Amino acid sequence: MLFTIFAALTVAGAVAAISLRNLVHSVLSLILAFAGLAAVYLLLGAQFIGFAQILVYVGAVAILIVFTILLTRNDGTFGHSSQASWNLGALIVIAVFGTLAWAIHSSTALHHAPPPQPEATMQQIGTALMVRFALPLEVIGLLLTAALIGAATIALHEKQERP
Amino acid sequence: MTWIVRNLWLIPALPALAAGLSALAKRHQRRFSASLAIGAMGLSFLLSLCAFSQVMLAIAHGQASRQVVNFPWFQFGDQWLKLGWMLDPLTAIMLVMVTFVGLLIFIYSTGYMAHDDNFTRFFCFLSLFAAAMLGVVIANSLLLLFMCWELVGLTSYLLIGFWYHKPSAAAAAKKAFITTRIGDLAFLVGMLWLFSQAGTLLFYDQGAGCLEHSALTAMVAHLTSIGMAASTGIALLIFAGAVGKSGQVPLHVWLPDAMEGPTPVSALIHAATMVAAGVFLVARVYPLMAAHSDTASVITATTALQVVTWIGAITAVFAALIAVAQNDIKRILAYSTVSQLGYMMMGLGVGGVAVGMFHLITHAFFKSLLFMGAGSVIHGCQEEQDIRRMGGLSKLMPITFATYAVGMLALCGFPLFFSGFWSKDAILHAAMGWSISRVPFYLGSLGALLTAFYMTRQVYYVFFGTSRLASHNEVAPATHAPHSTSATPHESPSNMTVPLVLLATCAILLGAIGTPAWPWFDSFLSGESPVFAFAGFLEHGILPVMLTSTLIVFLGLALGWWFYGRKPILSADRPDALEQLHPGIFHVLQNKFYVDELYEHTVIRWNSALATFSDWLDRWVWNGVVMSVSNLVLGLSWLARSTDTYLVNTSFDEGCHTVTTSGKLLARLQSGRTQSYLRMVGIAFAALVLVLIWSARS
Amino acid sequence: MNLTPSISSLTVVPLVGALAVLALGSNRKLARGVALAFAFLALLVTLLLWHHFNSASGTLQFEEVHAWIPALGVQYHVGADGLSLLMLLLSTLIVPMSMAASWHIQEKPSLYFALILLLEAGLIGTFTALNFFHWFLFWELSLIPAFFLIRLWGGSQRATAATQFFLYTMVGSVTLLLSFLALFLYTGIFDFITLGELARSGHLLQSLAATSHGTAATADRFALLLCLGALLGFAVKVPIVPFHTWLPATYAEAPTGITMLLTGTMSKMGLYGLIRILLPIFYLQMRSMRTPLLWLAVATVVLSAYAALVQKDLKRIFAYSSINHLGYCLLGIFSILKFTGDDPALLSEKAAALSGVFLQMFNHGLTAATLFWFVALLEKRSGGLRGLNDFGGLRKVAPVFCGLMGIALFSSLGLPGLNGFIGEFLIFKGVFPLAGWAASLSTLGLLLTAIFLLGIMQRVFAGPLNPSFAHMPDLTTAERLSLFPALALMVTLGIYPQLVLGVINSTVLHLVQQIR
Amino acid sequence: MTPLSSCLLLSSLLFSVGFAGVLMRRNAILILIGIELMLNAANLNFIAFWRYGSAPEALTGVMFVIFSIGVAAAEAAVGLALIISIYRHRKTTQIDRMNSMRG
Repeated sequence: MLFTIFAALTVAGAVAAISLRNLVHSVLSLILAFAGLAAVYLLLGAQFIGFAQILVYVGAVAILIVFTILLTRNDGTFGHSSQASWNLGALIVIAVFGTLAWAIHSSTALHHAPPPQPEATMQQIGTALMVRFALPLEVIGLLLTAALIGAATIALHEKQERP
Repeated sequence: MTWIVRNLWLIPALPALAAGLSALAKRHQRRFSASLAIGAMGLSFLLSLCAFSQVMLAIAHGQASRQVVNFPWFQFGDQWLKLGWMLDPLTAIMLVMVTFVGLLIFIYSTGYMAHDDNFTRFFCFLSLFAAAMLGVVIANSLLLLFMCWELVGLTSYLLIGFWYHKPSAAAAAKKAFITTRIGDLAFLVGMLWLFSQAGTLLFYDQGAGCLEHSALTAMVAHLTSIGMAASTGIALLIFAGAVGKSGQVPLHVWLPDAMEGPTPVSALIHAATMVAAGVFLVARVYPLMAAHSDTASVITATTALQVVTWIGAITAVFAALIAVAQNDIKRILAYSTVSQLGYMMMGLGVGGVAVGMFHLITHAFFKSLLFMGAGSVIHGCQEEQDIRRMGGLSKLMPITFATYAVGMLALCGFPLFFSGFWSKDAILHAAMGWSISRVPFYLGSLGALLTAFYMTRQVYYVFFGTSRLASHNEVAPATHAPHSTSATPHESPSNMTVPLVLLATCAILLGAIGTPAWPWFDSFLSGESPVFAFAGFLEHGILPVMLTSTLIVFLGLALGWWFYGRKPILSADRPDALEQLHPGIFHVLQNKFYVDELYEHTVIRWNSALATFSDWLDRWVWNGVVMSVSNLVLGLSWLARSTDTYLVNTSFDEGCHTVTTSGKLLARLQSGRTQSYLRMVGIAFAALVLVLIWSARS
Repeated sequence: MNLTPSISSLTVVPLVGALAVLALGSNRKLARGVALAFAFLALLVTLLLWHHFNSASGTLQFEEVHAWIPALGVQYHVGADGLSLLMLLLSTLIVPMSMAASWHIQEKPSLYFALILLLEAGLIGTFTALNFFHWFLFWELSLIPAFFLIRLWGGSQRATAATQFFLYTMVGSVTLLLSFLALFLYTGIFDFITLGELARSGHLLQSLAATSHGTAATADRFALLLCLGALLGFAVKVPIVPFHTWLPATYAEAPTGITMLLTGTMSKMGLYGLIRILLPIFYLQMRSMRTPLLWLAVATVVLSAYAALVQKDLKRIFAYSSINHLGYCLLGIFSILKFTGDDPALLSEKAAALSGVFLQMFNHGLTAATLFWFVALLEKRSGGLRGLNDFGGLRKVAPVFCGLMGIALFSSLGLPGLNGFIGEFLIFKGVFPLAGWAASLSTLGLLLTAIFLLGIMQRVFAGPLNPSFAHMPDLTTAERLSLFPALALMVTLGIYPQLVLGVINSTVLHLVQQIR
Repeated sequence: MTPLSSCLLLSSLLFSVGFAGVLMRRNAILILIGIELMLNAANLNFIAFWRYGSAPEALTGVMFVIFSIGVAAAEAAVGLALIISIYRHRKTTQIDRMNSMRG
């Protein structure tokens, strides 16, 4: 029951995020969707992920998007694609969803009883990160650093090269 | 083995060394080059005397007169090819003759060639020639002999063409080399045959040499497919080499032309030594020539020796006839040389080694004397060689005249006091007793008559009467050197006359070693001690032959006097006395029996026709086949190209067009808009999932 | 210290040299200097090999075997016996000479010298390889630089000449390749030595008969066909009349330095192939064709000499003279095919003929290359003229030139005391008892050689001086010095042939034992 | 309907909504939002399979999601920086004007 409420919340937020005309409203709806998803994670027993979801997406990504919107404010041209391309897009999206839903529906592998709640304590996650996934951790750290520097470099106001 | 035998190689090596050193000399180092050549030759002469005395001593002590030194040269297969040298009476006498005559001619050349630009080169070639000739003499291997023989031919070529700027000299040099090479190739084949028969080319090798008994017996017994003994075939082929080198008929044509060379060269090479090498070769391989089976009941002359005799006899008369009608002083002597070489061959054929060789030695002295005298005359007359334009020189050049007269009388065989008499007499005597036929004797006698006649003619033309040189110069001063108008003929310098005198002395004295009373030469060659006995004159047939030949000589001299000496010859342009007598015959003789023309129209023309044919074959037949094949290929490729152009290319162009069109269509997809790409991804994703599910189902 | 070099290292030297010359770029002086240095290095390595060669043994030495493509029976198998060594020495000797003759080349010098070095690598490989596969690789490798050298630096007709050269040799190569592929299909062997052993033991014919399901007779016929195919490849290269028409045109049109290489070394590839490959493997088939082959050899000797008589271009004369000289080698090779059994006397004649062939190959390479060198020097002075009648009386202005060229001419003529004589004598000595008629007919070639070579001396050196050459310079000191080794070698070999014969003798005996 | 399949259904809905945003909106920022939604849908799948999968104690799904979040954060940062940069040059964030790569 709880799952259905949160799921509906999430989908509603997502739909609002992509369909609203005002970008700031879109971001607010996006935050709603992220929060709903975090709640779903908590329901599924992944507390750490749920909190990470809130911290990263709601706390960082959404704020970043807001900043971007503010920086590109005076664009003035909002709105959807042309009618034809909109129709085509909608058709494709429906097809994709249809196939996915049909696949889930027709799958036989999913019909077994849910196993007991697994343990995913912070300590276990920390141990796994530091022992088994130490190298990917290092790599993702490196990637984040590179992305940080790269983003800063790209977004920096360029100097006039030729006077 | 004595020191001189072990070091016999020094005799040719010294002149070779001198040749090498003077080849490096600069053009102006004339004195160095000449003294080097003469010094080396002098040393060789001394060594030759040593060798000669060594042989004399050995004979006197009754030891073996032949000593050989053999050494390995190179290996092929499982055997070594050996070369070697030897010292025997034949070698010894030839060594002394060659080095002595050579030395005198070298000295003479310093005077004769004094004004030539290429003086050093001349002495280089002369030394090389001497080295090669001495190599021929000492060789104990047919191969070594052949190699030196070819080198002799090379130096002869170089020296005939010494005045290379004259086209006639260059042509004569080439002619000489090639004509002798024809003979040499037969020689080469003979040598190969001998090698395959005897297994060795050493003449003497302690019983295993190719001239020793066992090899000769085998060769006589070995019959070829045409029924001739191998030894005969080999001997004839080797003799062909001698024919080429010694200017025998039919390969004599080069020798008169060779007179284009400087006169000392003619004296040394084309009179005294090289041309005699052919005679020497026959003498050297005489055991092979004379080899006959032991079983033959009647010992007659072998086929090889018969051929030698006939060729010699014919040459003797043939060349003497031509000599009668020549006007060039050197050409007369050249034909005389050919004729005398014929005598030597005949002597070898009918009488054996000693007879032929004796004439070779005496002839070497008096003929080189004559040539050098002729050189002196030419030198004195500003390079004039035509005897009709000489005359009256006996007073102007007394020493030359005196020595020339000695040489001429020796050549004619003037009785008793001149060496030529004795050697020619020995030949005639042997021919008289030849078992096959008397004809060679008659031919020889005729030759002697002609010799006396043409020599008298020449001497009258050159030395008697009045000088016709000046008158000629008045007639056509432009054709001859203008400076000679003021100069009169003069006597030559002492370095030219002294050798003449020495040679003249020898030409007289040498007769003493071969008289029937004291046949030293004969016994020396056969390795015995000579016995002195006047009884030698009384042997069967000797005195009649001597008388006959004396008569013949006097007849010849008298005829000469009759035609040319009775009335002084007044003008160079008047026809010859013989020409007046019978112009037709005279012209045939003057044109050398048209042998050159005959060769020109047969052998040489055939040869060039073959050459043209071969070139034609190359250009049109072989190349034609290739060209037609390639044309066929070209035709096929043209066909293929048409197919390509009209069939393949057209359809290909169509295909290309389609591709371009569809490419344009496809390019529309590539709009550059992200969203359109993503649409594609979406469709593909859906399709992929469907396909996967469907395939999992089925 | 062990200084024995390997054949592989010898092969690598010119390859590295070619790359180095190319890498150094277009500096003419640097390029030719480096190229010459590498050529000398190769010569040095060859001399070391020569020094370490055990002349008492007739078998292969310095052998190296590595698996290469085992599935195809392809090995890297190299080795050298006396013949290979002699040819290596000849090649490494001619290459520096050729470079010296093209010292002043103006167009793309680095490419030119690099191609020469590449050609040398091909030659070295050909003369040492013992496996058909990589032997053929090198055989073709030497063809490509030669083609480009002729095509890019040749005379006015170079395009035709290069194409003719390439096509002719390619056709030969193709039939050769087909023959050996067929042989490989039926035996599975590419190795020359093994194939030779199979042929001697009779297994070759057996396996041909067995695999082709034929009778012994068809196998014989098939083997003859294979033999002919291989023979054609070599016949073009040598060349044998009538497969020779490419040669005069090519020799005349190639730059003279390259003509030296073509005549000095590449023509030896054909003869080498005949001796190394065809004789041991196909001797039975060759023996059955002995008389026609001998006729071809005689025709090669005589017709080429006759053709030389009427040529007017010095290079064409020497080209025909080359054919003539190689004809004597053919005569020697074909004559030893005669069946002799164990008769020691005839075996000895065969050894003589084969020794003569080896010596003649070396001598001809040396002499012909030197003669073309002289033509190059003459061309340099005359501004490209080289007709027989363009000159006259050169002895007056250039006595040293004429004297030294005279030595080379007389060496070519076979004058005793110079190198040409011994080879020809040994060939004739061997051939005469084996095929007397062929030897006797071929002596005509010796006479004709004398006629046209002396004709050159008469027309070019003697006679009145042609006024347009009145100021022709004689040889410079540098030219004299660079010519000196070749001429010295001619005289040395003429007087002391044991220098070469001592090394090849065991090889000759070994080969003769194989072909009884 | 099992919990797993409902999770997957939610995930696919989320994905489709995000995809619709990407395809049907022209604003670059909205497209980025769509992408974030699609990523989240994927993350949800991981968690769901971890929760109902066969070996949850290995924590593989969790770990995957952690790294995925990291990558998504980096991607968002760079993507937004690019949008700002493009905006500076072209004065627009409309994606269909950015077609200079047209074939």
